[in-house]
Amino acid sequence: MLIDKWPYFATVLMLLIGLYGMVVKRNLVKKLIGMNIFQSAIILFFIVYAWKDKATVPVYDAGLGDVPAHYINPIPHGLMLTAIVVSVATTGVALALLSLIYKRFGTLEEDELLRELRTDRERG
Amino acid sequence: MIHPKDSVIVEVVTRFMVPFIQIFAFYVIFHGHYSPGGGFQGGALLAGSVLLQRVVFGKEGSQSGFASRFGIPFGVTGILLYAGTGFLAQVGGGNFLQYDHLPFGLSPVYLRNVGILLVEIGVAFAVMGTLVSIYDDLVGLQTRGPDARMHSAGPVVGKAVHFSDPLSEVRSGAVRARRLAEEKEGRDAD
Amino acid sequence: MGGHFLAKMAALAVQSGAQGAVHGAAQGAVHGAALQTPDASNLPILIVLPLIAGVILVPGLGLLRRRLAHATVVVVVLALLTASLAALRQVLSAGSLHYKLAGWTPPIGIEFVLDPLSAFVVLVIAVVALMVTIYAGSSVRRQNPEREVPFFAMMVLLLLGLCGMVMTGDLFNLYVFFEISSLSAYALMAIGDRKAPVSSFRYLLQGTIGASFYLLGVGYLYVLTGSLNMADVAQLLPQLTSNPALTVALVFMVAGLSLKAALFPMHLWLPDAYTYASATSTSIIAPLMTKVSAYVLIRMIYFVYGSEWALSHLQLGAVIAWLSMLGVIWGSVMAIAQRDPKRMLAYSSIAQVGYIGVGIGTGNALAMVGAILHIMNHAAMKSSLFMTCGIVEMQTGRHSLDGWTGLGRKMPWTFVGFAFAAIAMVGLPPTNGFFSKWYLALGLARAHAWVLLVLLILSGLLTAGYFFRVLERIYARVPDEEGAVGSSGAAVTLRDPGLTLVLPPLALGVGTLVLGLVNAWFVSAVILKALPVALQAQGLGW
Amino acid sequence: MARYLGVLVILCVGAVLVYGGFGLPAFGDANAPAATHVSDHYIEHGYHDTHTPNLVTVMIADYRSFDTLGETIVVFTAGLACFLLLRAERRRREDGSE
Amino acid sequence: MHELQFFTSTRPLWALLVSLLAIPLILLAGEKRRNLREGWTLLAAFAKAGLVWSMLPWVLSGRIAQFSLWRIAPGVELALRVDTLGFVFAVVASTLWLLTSLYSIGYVRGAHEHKQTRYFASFALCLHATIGIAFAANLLTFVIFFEMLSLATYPLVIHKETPKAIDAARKYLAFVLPSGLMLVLATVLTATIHPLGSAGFGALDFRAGGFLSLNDASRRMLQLIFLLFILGVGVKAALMPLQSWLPAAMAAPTPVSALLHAVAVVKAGVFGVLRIVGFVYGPTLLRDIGVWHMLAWVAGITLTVASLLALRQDNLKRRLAYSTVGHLSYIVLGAAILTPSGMAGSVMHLMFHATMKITLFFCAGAIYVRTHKENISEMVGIGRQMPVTMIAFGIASLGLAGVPGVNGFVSKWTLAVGTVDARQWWFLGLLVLSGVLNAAYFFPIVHQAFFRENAEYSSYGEASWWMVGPLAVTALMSLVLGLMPNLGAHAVDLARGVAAMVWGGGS
Repeated sequence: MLIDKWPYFATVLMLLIGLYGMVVKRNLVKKLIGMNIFQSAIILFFIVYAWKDKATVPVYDAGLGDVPAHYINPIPHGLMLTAIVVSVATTGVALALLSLIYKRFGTLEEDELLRELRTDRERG
Repeated sequence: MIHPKDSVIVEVVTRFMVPFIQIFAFYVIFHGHYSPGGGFQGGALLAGSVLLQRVVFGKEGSQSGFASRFGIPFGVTGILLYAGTGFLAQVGGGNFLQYDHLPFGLSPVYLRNVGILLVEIGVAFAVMGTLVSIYDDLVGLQTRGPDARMHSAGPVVGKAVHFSDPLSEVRSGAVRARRLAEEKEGRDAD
Repeated sequence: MGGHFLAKMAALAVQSGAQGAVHGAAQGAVHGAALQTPDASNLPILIVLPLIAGVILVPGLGLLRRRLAHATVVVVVLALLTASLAALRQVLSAGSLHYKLAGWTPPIGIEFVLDPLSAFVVLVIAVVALMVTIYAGSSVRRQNPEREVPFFAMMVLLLLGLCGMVMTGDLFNLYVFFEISSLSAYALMAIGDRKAPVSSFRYLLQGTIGASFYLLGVGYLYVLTGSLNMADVAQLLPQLTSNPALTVALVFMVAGLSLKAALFPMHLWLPDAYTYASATSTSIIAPLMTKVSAYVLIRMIYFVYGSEWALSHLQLGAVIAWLSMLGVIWGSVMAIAQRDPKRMLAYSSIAQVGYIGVGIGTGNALAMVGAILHIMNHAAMKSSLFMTCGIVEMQTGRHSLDGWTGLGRKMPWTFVGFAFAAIAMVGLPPTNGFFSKWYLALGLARAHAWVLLVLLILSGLLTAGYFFRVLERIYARVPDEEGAVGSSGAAVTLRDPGLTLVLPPLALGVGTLVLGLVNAWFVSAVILKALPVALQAQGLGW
Repeated sequence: MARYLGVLVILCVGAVLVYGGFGLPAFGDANAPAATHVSDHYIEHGYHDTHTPNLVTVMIADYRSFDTLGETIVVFTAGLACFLLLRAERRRREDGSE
Repeated sequence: MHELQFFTSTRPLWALLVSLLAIPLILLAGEKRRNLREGWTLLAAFAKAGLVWSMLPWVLSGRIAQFSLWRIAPGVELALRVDTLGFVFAVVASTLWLLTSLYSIGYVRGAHEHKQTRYFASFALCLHATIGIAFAANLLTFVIFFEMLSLATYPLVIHKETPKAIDAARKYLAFVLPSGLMLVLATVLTATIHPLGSAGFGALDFRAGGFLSLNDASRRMLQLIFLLFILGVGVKAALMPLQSWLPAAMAAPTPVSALLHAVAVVKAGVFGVLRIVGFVYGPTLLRDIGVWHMLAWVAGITLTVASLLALRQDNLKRRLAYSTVGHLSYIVLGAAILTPSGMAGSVMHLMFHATMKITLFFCAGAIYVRTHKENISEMVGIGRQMPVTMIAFGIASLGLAGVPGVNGFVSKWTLAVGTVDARQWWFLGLLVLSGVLNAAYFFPIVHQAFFRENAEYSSYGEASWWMVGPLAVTALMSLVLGLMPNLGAHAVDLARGVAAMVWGGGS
């Protein structure tokens, strides 16, 4: 009964890969890439459940009429369009932050940055 | 970025392609009613056409196409179009974004059709302007990259962060001196 | 009379909304239309319209002329305030309002729900926003003038996101607003100290995990119910309570939201972010961001899943309550160890959010009253405290508590609000801090959670541990006379800054006292109505 | 140390997700609630409401248009964020204020 | 005693608010116009005392004024009620505040204290809180003002801002805040087990004879709550082993020690004990759950040990502080043995000890301002130079030792009667013993002051009349009340009234 849900488990795997990148990798860019994979996985999760067997794209066709069984579910596609945009936006902000960080500290290795972060904030 | 006049072929091909990309973008926007597509996709394509110029002719060289200072205003215009449509519907006595109350004197069904078109155009505007402005901001800052000696991060970083070729700047000692000065200033400025 | 007053309110709000939505030719006509039909049923959208208008106007006008940005924000926030006051009034007199966006009835379309709870939280947001806006006018101009316009635009976006989160009745729409507020928060958090971008990036990563977990939960719920409307989902769920997927959805939502709400142990992003961000950003984000996330948590657990299932299932309630209490203790202990005032306040934020978590986890009427009341109370205290920190940094350029010695004499007015807020944090009567703990304690006693009760009471000591230390330093120590070095590098004279900087923290600080004295009104008039039906039936037992 | 903890957390997440998988409907099940409850309404009325064949467009731009407004604002937020973080930074460099 | 009747009046409210209203005026006057500032203080003090005294007839005729401001929490009003016990405390505090403000003017100017504005302001706030405690009609109101008092005293303790003062203040907080939390905890538990008011009484309203009963909760629960209550108020009442903040707090200026650490704060503690014993639990319930001897023994031990410790102090104020600790325990003991005359005795002692102890502190202050001497060993022969001061000192110490003729005797006698009624011979013994100890640590001071020569004092005279006046008045009070205990405030009637209320039920 699990085998008929294989796409779901594919997304789960992808999600875990992304999470691994975010949590374990020490380089901020790699973390960011992980984040993108992670978000894409969730997007795919939605898309997976938009699918109906023996149905076509949700573009109305006079021949098919308005029978729900003939079209796959449009909702997840719409939602994920928004979600994609959101992840794009997030990536944009993240890149802006990264370039700012790189300009100020000359590194994107988390360990070095944390060392910087822990030094006392007092500046006179 | 690639410096102007670096490659004639790239330049010519770009000049040739940009209009087509834009036409296709408009197609995607307006045909969003009938086939996959719509505001975001079209806007992205429009932005793409601009970014292609940015890459090929350099940031300064491509200002004539779409000046950086238009980015945010385009975004604002897009949202204005969208929210304005919604509010117009409200003025027409409906709820926010209730297109069938748009004061255009069409039948509700076509009003919705028009409303969808309007907001899609709004989205396209916003997306195009914003994406371009994001690119400009990122690149704009990158033109004064960090000092080469500070590349403690691995090659991935080098590739990932440098939207432009860092060496092209590290080459000139003047740039480098200015950069060092900025580093210092940057540190005590904040 | 009420209706008339309401009409005026609504008209005002519409007006300011209109300015944004169509400035130009149609404006006159719009005003006409808006003023003729000021309709109470429009109130839910009227809370968000001014902000959308602000999103358009602040950058629009700001790019024309810098100074206009702040003025616009003030107008927008005032409109928001009037709208939310009208909304609260309306809700209390005539009950909840549902606004069908695009005119489609849910679950087909998206709806805005204005019930006592959302009206209350929106009002809190509006008041804090007003105070911070007044404060920001000078502080941004002083700290980073070149960023004035985008900063204020970002502030409006943050408010839009928060209000949208509070108002919307649609799970996915909530996610969208969630991201609006988060993105603007990341950006605002990156302004300030040289290290701010680093902490902000960490915040971004963890915040995205939180939001995505929430989205994942929404996905599960959608797959299980086929609907995205909260009310609809809520009434579809009971058939599915045995389904493992529902449990997973609950777990992911709670995890994601408590990550955004910085509930222990998912607070890791918070201390650095609050410490290095500029005081202005912190004083608007710290009071609102975590609270609104906590509000969403309440929505999900109590209004979508239904508390009796959600809290009893997997002992989730007990888990939340205990972790939050650990957070209270851990946060307070860490706060005691800090030398940097902002960091101290950041840790105390973790502790204070913990109180809300305890209330949510305990889940009887009294505890929930405490939690909801604490959303308001802590918002008032915390933003006052952070604003004071900002003033000190601006006036003296000092980033360490050592620099605060004896400032009470040099800047008397600055620290009045701070003192009040600090006492409220400790939870001494008759400040509002006492009363939110009072209800929490009653709730815990009602639930026979004796250990938590004792811990709750004693946690006040830890708080006192760090706040009285600061107060003593401010008031009872001799100031060091050597010329302080300001952030600009020049020597500064220690004195109170201008009125616009002093007034907001003062008002909020004194507000803690007032809120404490009138808390019973809030509880009986607003919060009791805001509780989910199940808890309302349970009553306070007084 | 921290990274082992991270891996542990990830494994827990994975376990939870797999556990949740048991409760989900089968892939492509045309009778799953997701495929019936609201989406039916969109498919049945979408075209007749708007004369717009592309149901996804109908959904995002009409039924759930407020989401899309939010989406637009999100993009705009990102743009402003970059503006706030980078361009203002550069402007400060140029007029050398502060 | 007539049967009691309730009526609404705003006069308690004004008596409460008058000192609060004075604070902004005091702050506005500021350091520049100090005469105006002290003017406000005195005006407030007069008004307060006047208002409180004006309520005496009501109390004597058994009419109980009450006023409820607004609902502070669901089911609980922020309410004031002038019952006999509250009136006793209020009359003591307000009357002595009047004298103390006169005295402080002389003191702070004589000793050139800094930040006098803050000093007077917090003083007024303290009195506000004290009257609030006295008139609190229910537990929550009581708690609010109790905590407010703790907070308002902090600036006064830390006033000198010397490291010593700062440590003292920290110690003060370290004792008072936890106790406050205990009180809150106890209140929360009480509200939980007794959520609903009964027959015209709110949920937590004080009620003569107590409002808790065995069917509210299990015996163990009630015992626990009682313990928490005693921990809560016991710190201010300086019960051992929680007393050590009091001697430390003597770092404060003398008027503060005089009013707050002999009258307002510490008496607020014992007042709390009386409230809880008589008006929350009630004698019957306490006898049922049988925690009263615990309290009684703590008090008994405290009053003995404190007197012994007092013997070892050379610093005059510290010795007075320990004597205070001892005498507070008299009051607690009187309440704890659960007999009418015991209760009456403690109420009387609450009033009389105040007059005597404040006299002693005034004297200490006068001596300090005049000679900057704080240690007893240095005060040899001082009586020759400051006769009025030392005579007053003598009278007061006689009273505390329980010599007939001074009011201390009356209250102690009643207490003793109470122990006899309760057949508690041990406690009777302890009372007598500590009386002797009192004599042992006071008389040497007086003796060496008068009957031993010392050259170095030839230069000094009396302190300014701002200071000598008040202390003479208080000493005189003690004397007159010793001869005619019922004069003025009808101390005896009031005390018996309280006992009658608690035992006779009544309100």
